[in-house]
Amino acid sequence: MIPGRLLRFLAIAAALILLPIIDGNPYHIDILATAALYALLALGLNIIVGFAGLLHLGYAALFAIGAYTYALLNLRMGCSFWLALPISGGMAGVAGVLLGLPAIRVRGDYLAIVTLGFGEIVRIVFTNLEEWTGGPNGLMGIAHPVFGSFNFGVNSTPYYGLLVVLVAATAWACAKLRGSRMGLAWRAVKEDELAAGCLGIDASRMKLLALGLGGWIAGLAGCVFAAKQGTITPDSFDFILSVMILAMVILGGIGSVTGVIVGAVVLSAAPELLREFSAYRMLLFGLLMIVLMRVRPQGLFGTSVSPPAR
Amino acid sequence: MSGTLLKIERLTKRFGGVVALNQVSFEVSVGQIASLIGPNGAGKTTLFNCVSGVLRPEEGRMQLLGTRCLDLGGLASHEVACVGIARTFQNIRLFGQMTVLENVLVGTHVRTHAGILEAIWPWERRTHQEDRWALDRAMRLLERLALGGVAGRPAQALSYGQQRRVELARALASDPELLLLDEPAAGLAFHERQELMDFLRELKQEGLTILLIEHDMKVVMPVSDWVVVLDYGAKIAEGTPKEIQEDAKVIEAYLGAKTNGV
Amino acid sequence: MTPGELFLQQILNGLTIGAVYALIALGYTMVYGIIQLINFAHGEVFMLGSYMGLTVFLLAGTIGSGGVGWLLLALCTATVGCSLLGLAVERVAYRPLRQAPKLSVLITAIGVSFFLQNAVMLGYGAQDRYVPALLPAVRWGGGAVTVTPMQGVIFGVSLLLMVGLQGIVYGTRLGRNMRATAQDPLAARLMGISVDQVIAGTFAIGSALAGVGGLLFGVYYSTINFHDGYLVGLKAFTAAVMGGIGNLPGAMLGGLLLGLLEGLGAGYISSQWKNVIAFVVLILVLLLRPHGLLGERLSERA
Amino acid sequence: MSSTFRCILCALVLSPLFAGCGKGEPVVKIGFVVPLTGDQAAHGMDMQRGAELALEQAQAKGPVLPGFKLELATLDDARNPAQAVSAAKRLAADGDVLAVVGHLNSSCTKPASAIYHEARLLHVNPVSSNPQISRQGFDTFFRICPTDDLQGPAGAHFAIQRLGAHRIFVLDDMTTYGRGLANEFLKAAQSTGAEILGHEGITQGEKDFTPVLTKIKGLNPDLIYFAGMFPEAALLLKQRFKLNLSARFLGGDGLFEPALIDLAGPGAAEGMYLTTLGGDIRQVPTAQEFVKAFEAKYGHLGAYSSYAYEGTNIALEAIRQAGRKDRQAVLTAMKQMKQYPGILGVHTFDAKGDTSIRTIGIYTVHSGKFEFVE
Repeated sequence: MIPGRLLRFLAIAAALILLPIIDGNPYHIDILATAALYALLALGLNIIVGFAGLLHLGYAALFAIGAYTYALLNLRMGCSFWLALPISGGMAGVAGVLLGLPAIRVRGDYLAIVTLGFGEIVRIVFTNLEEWTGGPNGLMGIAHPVFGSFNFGVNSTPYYGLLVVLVAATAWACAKLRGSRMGLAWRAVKEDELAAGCLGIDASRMKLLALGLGGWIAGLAGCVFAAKQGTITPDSFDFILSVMILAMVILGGIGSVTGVIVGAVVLSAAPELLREFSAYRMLLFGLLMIVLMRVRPQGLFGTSVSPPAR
Repeated sequence: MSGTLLKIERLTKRFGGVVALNQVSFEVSVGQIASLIGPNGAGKTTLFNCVSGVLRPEEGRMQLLGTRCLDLGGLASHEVACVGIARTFQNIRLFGQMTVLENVLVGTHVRTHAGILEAIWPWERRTHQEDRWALDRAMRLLERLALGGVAGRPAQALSYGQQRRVELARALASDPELLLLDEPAAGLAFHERQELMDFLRELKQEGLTILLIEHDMKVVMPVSDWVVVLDYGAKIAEGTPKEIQEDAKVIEAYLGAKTNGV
Repeated sequence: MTPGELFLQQILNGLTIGAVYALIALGYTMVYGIIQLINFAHGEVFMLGSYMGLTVFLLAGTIGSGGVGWLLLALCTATVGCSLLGLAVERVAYRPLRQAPKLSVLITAIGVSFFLQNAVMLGYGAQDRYVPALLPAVRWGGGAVTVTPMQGVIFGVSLLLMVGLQGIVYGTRLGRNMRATAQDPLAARLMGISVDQVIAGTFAIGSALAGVGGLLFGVYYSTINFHDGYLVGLKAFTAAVMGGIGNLPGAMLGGLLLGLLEGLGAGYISSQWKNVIAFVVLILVLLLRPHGLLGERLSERA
Repeated sequence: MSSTFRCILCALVLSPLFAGCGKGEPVVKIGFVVPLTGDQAAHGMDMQRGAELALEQAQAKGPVLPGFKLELATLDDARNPAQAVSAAKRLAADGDVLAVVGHLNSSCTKPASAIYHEARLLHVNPVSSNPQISRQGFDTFFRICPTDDLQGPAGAHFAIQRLGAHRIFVLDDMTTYGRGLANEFLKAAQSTGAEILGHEGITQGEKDFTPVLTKIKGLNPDLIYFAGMFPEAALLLKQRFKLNLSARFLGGDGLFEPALIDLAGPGAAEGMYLTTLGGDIRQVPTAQEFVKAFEAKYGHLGAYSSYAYEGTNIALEAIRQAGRKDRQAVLTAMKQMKQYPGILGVHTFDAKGDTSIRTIGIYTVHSGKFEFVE
């Protein structure tokens, strides 16, 4: 870690920890908790889109699988949150790989539509399998996590703390991964799959690895979301959510770990900030995206990369 | 250290009706520089694509003898690279947006093993050693090819000659047994060609076997130990550089039919 | 109602919605063919087509018997209006990002989609708006199988437009330039083709088609909502990819096929699983033919 | 832009978030959460007008809580459960909020009710009719509309006894409300011996239902029951008419919207029936001046405006009786309030918080207008 970045990393971490203490307003903390949740999702999607270069338009499905895994484990078998966390991550990771098998056989935008298809299929399956998933009514009464004697309850502060820890750990792992041998292999596959193949990199395996890892992180986020909400319904995991997480990754700066986190915070806080404009909220939100892409096409923290000469 | 390293038997490849390779057979001995020459469209690059697993031939066998006898037929391109065959491309395929050093480091992928967990929490001692080895090997190769100064720059920002050398360094980074070079001298200035020939001789000294595709006879003839000539997908001649230069069929294929007496 | 008639009725149902999907899919495919952009805002252009038609009908006040006349006027308004909208969107949002990485333009498209959707919500109000039924609600075809005049109009107009589009693309100078730019923009520019003009033209034509699709959709289903663009846009994009993104006949085939799939899926299996069936078939098609039904295989060679 | 500059930029973007709102003169707020964007925005806005009218009239009669300015804190949940939870937490966090009137869709009311319960905040729900919500055992939850476990059976009895239907096909719009109501109707209809030909869901926002209606035509039922909202219902009616499907049509309270008739097109809605929560607001004597006042101010009377008006008044009454700015006091005042003579009738709330008004109205469409049947 180059000291400069280490300093910045510590500064951000300190600020994030202090916030809930200096400003106890639960509403603000809830926004921060939601922002941290989106940051976690953005980090996961960043591995798939940023590292491996796979345009995934169905990420909400993996998030949903994590959430429903915990909900079902908890409601059917009374499994505790802490045990369910890795299981949800695992399930979503496996689903990411299984959904990926057919997807990696197609290229570019076709992959986008296949993943989009999966996003819709998973959501509709959760809506229709009523006896298991409670159908459109979703699942209710999901237990809040209990840490020793402390029950997380409805207040957002403990979730915020948990999410900050998860985001910090994931960000650190992603930063390490990006510079590692696997990170280089992913970027090679992203740039020229054939050349990477001739250098001994099994492109399909690398892609599946990225999908599995991205799925794992979505699963963790899903598990925390289900615990925080207490009630999950299929329509909160729709295509719009997948697109929003993608927008956070791209807006933050594709491939850049800090950029993706900032992108998530900005895009999840913006609707709340614009809440005063109520009816005009989404209108300004759309405008914000257009302007930001116009000002910084490569994203806030993206490296300004000139397009390869054709 | 003699004997054949690469054995090609009756290799045939068709694209629809076009026969790109027609029953081609030849051998490359260990520690030798063999060249593959022939007019454009003779099937040279197609042969490279078959050997490196990018294309699957309809017929024929390709065997890598050397340390272990292996049939290359069914292998995918990444498996071919793992058994020690590295290649460069006719039109350069570098990872443009990655730095020169990163490009060469990707070459060492085959020789290192660190997975996802290792990358995040490198607890195995072997990983540290391998990382140091890879970085050291990459830097040495860059120095050898006079690319030390541009290690940190994105590959796409380099001159044509430099990019050729980066691709060469990247292929060598995987410490291969057999190196397939697809027109390495194309587009190089005169002095760069001399440096390339010297470098190839150095590699040969170090025991590396090279299979070369090249048009420039001034590069092929002085460097090669053995030359194979392809025309319209078929092998029309094979032999030492001297024999090939006098072979009637080769001249005819290159310069067209000898008109009477001219 | 004998099973045979039931099947025929389902086919008709499928083809009606399929024709609308095809019209919009053409817009997706043309834009993708030219600048490789998945134009998320295209669904909203379709929706605006139906709202432009609504505006014409509102101005017309009580629709007398001259229903057909108003329909023609609405068709022209939607065509011109949407093509202008397409030009404006391309000029403001996409042209400055011509050199930007592909994914950034995708986000801009999403931004435009949010913008247009909410602009219409604020302009026309959030609740569903009623589009007067222009043609008499008579039902052709005796017995069980029924076809309404509006379905006839949809088939006719969409067929006409598809043939017309083929004519433009393969018959006119602009069409030739479009195909050239799609193949290789750099080479096209070297040949003196103003690529910006061609791209603008593509957006204009694609948006006009979507506008007509939107109008027909609005009149046929008689209730329009600012949110319609999202779902139909998603389906039309699926159809465009199924047929082979970038390939015009592919878009038409994909649209009709997806309409049939939904019609038969909902009719014979269950409407809850309708969308799942459509997407499962799409994924199977892409597995067998990775470039869509009519997409050409770009062979990857070293 | 150096990266530190970018950090400052992002901090600026977030800073308004933490600027606490200025503490002007003492304020008491009633939280009001409905969908103001998304496809349910129309209902949301009608309800907002009802609540604002109630507030206006209450203030005209003098301060509800002496020394405090009364405000309506309106928030949008856009029919999205996650946003509903976020809005609920915002209100729970705002000390000035003493009661909440809200959420239209059951999928939003359910998670939000847990948060209001945690915050000991009085939660008056105008119109989410899913029965499960009041079974969560929250003492802060009060609902002024009959629940689906009443509306479903009432519709079933009406269909079978009065209309003599015995071959029924059930459709719903796969939402928490629609599926819940459809299941209740199904249970009741099966227990009274009617034959259920099938139960399917349609996707909200879809327009083309001809395939499923054609399938239904093949089964030739004598009644179709639809639990959902009026946009989809209008389309079902229109396409049913086009396929000249003879079966009668019965719907839930989501259809009770004048726009249904013209959206379905001329004649398509003729002869259809629907159940409503409570009677016809226009016929209810105690609601006359509300209807007049509402239509004078806003013109078109929405389906749920009266419920929002009633809900807001109940919350105001609880605050007035509590007499001081304290949530627990407002809660106890609400529990002691045995009866509340509202415009919908006299409400007495049972242990679970549901109203005693259980009348389910039946309407039909006759020559283009809603007509009250019983």
